[in-house]
Amino acid sequence: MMQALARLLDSDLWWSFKRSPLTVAAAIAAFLCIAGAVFAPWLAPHNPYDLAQISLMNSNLPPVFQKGGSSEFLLGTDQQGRDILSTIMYGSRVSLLVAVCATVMSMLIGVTLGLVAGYVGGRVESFIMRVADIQLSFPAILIALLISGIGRTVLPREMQDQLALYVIILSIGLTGWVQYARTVRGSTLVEKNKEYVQAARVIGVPSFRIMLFHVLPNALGPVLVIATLGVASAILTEATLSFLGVGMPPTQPSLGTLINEGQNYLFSGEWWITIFPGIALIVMVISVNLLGDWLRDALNPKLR
Amino acid sequence: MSAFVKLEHVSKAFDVSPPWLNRVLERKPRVFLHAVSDVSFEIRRGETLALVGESGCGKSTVARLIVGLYKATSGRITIDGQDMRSADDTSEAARALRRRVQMIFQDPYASLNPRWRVADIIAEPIRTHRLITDRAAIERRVAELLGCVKLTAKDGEKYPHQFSGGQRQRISIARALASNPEFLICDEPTSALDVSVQAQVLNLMRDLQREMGLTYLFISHNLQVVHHVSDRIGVMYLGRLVEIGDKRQVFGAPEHPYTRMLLDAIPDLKMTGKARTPVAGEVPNPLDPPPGCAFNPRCPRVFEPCTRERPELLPAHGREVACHAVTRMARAG
Amino acid sequence: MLAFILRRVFQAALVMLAVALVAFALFNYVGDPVNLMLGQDATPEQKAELREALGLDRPFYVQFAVFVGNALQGEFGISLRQARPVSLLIKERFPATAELALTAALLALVLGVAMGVYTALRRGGFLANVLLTVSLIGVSLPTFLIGILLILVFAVTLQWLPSYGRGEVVQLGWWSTGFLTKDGLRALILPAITLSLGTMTLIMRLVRSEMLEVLRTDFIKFARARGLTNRAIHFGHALKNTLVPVMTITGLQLGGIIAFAIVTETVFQWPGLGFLFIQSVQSADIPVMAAYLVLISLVFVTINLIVDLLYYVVDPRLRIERTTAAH
Amino acid sequence: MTDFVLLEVRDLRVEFPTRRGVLTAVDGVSFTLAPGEVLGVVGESGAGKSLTGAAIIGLLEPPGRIAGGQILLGGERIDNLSPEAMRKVRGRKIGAIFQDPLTSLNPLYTVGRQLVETIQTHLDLSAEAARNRAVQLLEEVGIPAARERIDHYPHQFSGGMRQRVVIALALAAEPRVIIADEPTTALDVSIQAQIITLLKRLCRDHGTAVMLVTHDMGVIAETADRVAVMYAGRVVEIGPVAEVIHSPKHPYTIGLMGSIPEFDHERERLVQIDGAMPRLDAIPPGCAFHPRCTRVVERCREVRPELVAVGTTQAACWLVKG
Repeated sequence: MMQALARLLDSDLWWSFKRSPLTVAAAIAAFLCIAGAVFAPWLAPHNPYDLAQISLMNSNLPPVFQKGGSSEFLLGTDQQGRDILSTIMYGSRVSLLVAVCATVMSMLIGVTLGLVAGYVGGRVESFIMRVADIQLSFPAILIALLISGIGRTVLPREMQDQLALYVIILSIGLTGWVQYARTVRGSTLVEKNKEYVQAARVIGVPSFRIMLFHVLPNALGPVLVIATLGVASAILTEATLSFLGVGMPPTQPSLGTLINEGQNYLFSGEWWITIFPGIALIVMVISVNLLGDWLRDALNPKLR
Repeated sequence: MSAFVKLEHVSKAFDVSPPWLNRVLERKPRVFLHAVSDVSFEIRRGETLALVGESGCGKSTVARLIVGLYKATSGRITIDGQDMRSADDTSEAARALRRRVQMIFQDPYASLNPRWRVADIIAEPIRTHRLITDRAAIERRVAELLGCVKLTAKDGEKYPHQFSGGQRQRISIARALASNPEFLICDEPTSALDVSVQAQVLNLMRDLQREMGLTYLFISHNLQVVHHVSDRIGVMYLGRLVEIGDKRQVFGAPEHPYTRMLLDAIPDLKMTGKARTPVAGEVPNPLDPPPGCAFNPRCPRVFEPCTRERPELLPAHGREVACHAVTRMARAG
Repeated sequence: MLAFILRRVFQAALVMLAVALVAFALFNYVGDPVNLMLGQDATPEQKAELREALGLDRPFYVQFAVFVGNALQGEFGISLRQARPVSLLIKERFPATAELALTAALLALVLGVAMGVYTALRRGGFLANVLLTVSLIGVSLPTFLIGILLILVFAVTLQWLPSYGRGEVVQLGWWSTGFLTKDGLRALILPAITLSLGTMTLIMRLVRSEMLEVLRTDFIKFARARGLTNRAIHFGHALKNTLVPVMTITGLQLGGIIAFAIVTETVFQWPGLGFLFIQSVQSADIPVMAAYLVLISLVFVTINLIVDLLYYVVDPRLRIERTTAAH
Repeated sequence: MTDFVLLEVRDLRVEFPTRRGVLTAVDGVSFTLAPGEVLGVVGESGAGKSLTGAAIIGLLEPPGRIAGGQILLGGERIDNLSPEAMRKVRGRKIGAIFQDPLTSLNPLYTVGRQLVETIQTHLDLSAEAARNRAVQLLEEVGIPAARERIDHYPHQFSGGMRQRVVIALALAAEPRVIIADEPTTALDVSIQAQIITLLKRLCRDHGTAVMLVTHDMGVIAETADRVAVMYAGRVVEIGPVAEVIHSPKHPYTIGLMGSIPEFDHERERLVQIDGAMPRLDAIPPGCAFHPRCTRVVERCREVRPELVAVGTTQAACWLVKG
């Protein structure tokens, strides 16, 4: 363990990390966002979904630095008197949950299909890649819209809110696999022809073991990068869907839902209801994107 | 001594046809790349046979056919009397045969999995074939193998990128030796190495052959290296064997015009003032080889039958040659 | 060449057929159209009658054939929500989306490529770093938030530009254009910027990374060694080689613009197809959804086809068969 | 031949700043090149021979940089020229040929376009005159049916033919010096001989001097007039080619010559130099070769030897007495 830590601290990766203040800042921001989201029930000053805690008396309070603001509600309150900071933390929790689950789902599908396509080749490969091409020519958001649209029609109305989380994870997860599949297939094709794989075949190692223990670990670098950037883009997709009213319902709001709800108050001057969740979203996505960018450059041997 | 490895009329063609729709619309036929055509030779136990030729002549394909990375289109490959085709399946006999034949690759940087520790790389054949199951015993065996290639047991803890090219190639050799093989196929094992390091690897290979009685098939484009390591030499051109025989015969008194040209094209290190005679022309497109003898467009001794009829590999002057001019002379003499 | 085009066209047709199948399945099986049209309290007789009238009792493939036949003529039935023919709705809304998407695509393409080239050539320079940082924000900002922020700044606070709608439009036959009035152009500014920003930054980052890759190649090094001017190297040699891989992704991104038009149109209440679509998704207006899907797919497939053909024009390696190469 | 110096490199030093400190890849390299002379620069990978060439034509890849020394062309310094002035030197006064003919040409333009472009960059010729010159150049490098093939794309040429095109491009503006970096390494033996013969003929005809960078002693032996042997960023031996090959002075050169397998006398084992060239971040103190040297003495470990003249050659070794 100590040895592994020592190796990490001595590695090029850690060195390039330390050297880029922007990346360090992004890592800290991402850590704060994630911690705030994951531990929202313990960290948030209020529980905005506990009816006993909210009062209409406190509705539409501006943030603390504006006239009329209260130090109890640092970022103000919404029209129902809920603390914006707390709703943001709870909302991030939903956003993050959806994004991570959808990314993991895309990754599992994509990596498996990519690995199989690259290693097996032939008709299997043509078929998988053809499907990927077609899928790629349709923007993820459209497919996600369609899936959640279908879900909306098929599911009984009373179940829609309950199942919204699963429908949205499914619709984002199903649209994201192509990039993984293409990348993994690409690196599998490269790795497959490398002599260490041929050496394993000469030794007589079975194909699935070669795929799993030789090819896969060497194809995972770019997957890590895509997954990081994928979380960011899944957060965005979810927010967009929720904003369009086909994502998370108001009873279980994500950041996108919050922004959508707050938007109606933008013109009447209560800008904080929509802007603060917006900022939280931006900070979260930018920091994750920055980490992904850094990871890509750090893992790209050509740039060193 | 009887033949340990035997190839009989082995051919390998790759289908490189344009897609179906193009063939239909543009009336193009199916296209096959004949990488290896009708190659037959034998290797005796304990000897080194070298295959030489320029890139694209099919020498590496032969190597891959023998270890089973490719399946031959036609012909038969036997090792110690056992048909290599049985190596397709996962039978016990096939596994046993795989264990006895190992390969050393060209690129020391690509032939070791960068994410594995050296000890795990070397232990892989042992674990795959379940030669030893006891962990401590595997460890001892790996240490012993590392010693064989002049590395230390501690080197096993490191990753491949911590070694130089020559050291990596020695690790490859250790891995190949791990399953106690009898036959090693070496595909350009030193062409990616610097000269001084090449000498280390060649010396090591020779020592190992002496100690373990290994049989080598050595593939290289470097004629000096081939001359140094081999007992017998086969020269390939466009997928075919054009001359094969004892090293002193083939390189000392080459018969096939192509062999002669190759030897003439070697830079003269001793600087005897003899200018090197460049071979005219280039290797023809293998998809569309010239009729008759494939070498005829570049051959200075070309005469009528060469463009018409493919010469057979026939014995002449103590070796086998596929050349109309040579066989005619031999018959006349 | 012919085989290449034929194969592409065939693939495009296959994709369209698949989309039609999805649309058809949506149309016929997702949410029973009879129930949707008649409501919950219709009698079984009424239902059966309508079922027969709609041809729903016929076998699957006949229904599908009829659907495709209708779709080819632009017939997608009646909107459930608005009770008007879908084709009419689409005809009304199409010009708005087309003008918005075209403007945004042009903006994204021209500025994206220009900034990408600039940041690649001036790697590490001040302005290049600024552009890169801004581009990261562009990639990280969701389209709808960009729209909201622009509205907040330019419409609500500064009151320079309208916050919603197309403004004044001029009718040219059935096509309504906003390009010809000052009001229409003003209304176009914010939505076009909103829609193009994400794509623009993506194209910029892509061009930059591809260009950096090309600048590292041997032939660029050899061009430098021959003393060619930077101009010739950057714009003659590097840019053309950069654009080959960039083309595919750019084609896909332009498709993305149409998808994100849904979002932009929602934010700006832009009376286009996307807005129509999102309303139909929210109210499960299946015929409109199906029609939109088919139409948008047609646009995507056409863009991809054009990109593929462009490849053929740009890259001689595709044009000239390798096998004919002599020595 | 040696009384006029065309290219002079004095005490050249090339550095690469990295996270573990500054690496010195070329360290105090000096040599001269006379008009029409072929200087072979030989050494194993990582010896700094290619970087020396890149430094001369001003194409070191960042973060690599010239950290010391001077490069003079016809008596004038070129290492401190502005980028624009240096660009005019490249191609016009110093040409270059790289290892891989497959990647040296832009795949999207015809060979003719690339030639005409290069000619017109340096010479004041009309489009038609430039094209005629391009055809002439292709004929000169032995491309059959040049008038027709000029409009072909690089992928329509074979490897050997492409390297001929590359040579034509390098010679397009009649430079006085050519830096040829492993020009034959990617080619087959038979093609290699053709290219070497061509290069020698062209340089003799045009009076062009060549700095031939290679790891192949054989190529040096038949091509070069003089040879510089490099090890770990330094020249360890330099002199007339026959002298260096037949009676090498430096233990590294001796080992290198002995490790090449030969036809005429069969040996059971080759002479081997144990170990490997040190990495740039771990160059030993004193003589960089001392850990691998069989004749090492105390002083080798501490003090770095400088080049000393022995007859017509110079070697950097404490055992060599001037």
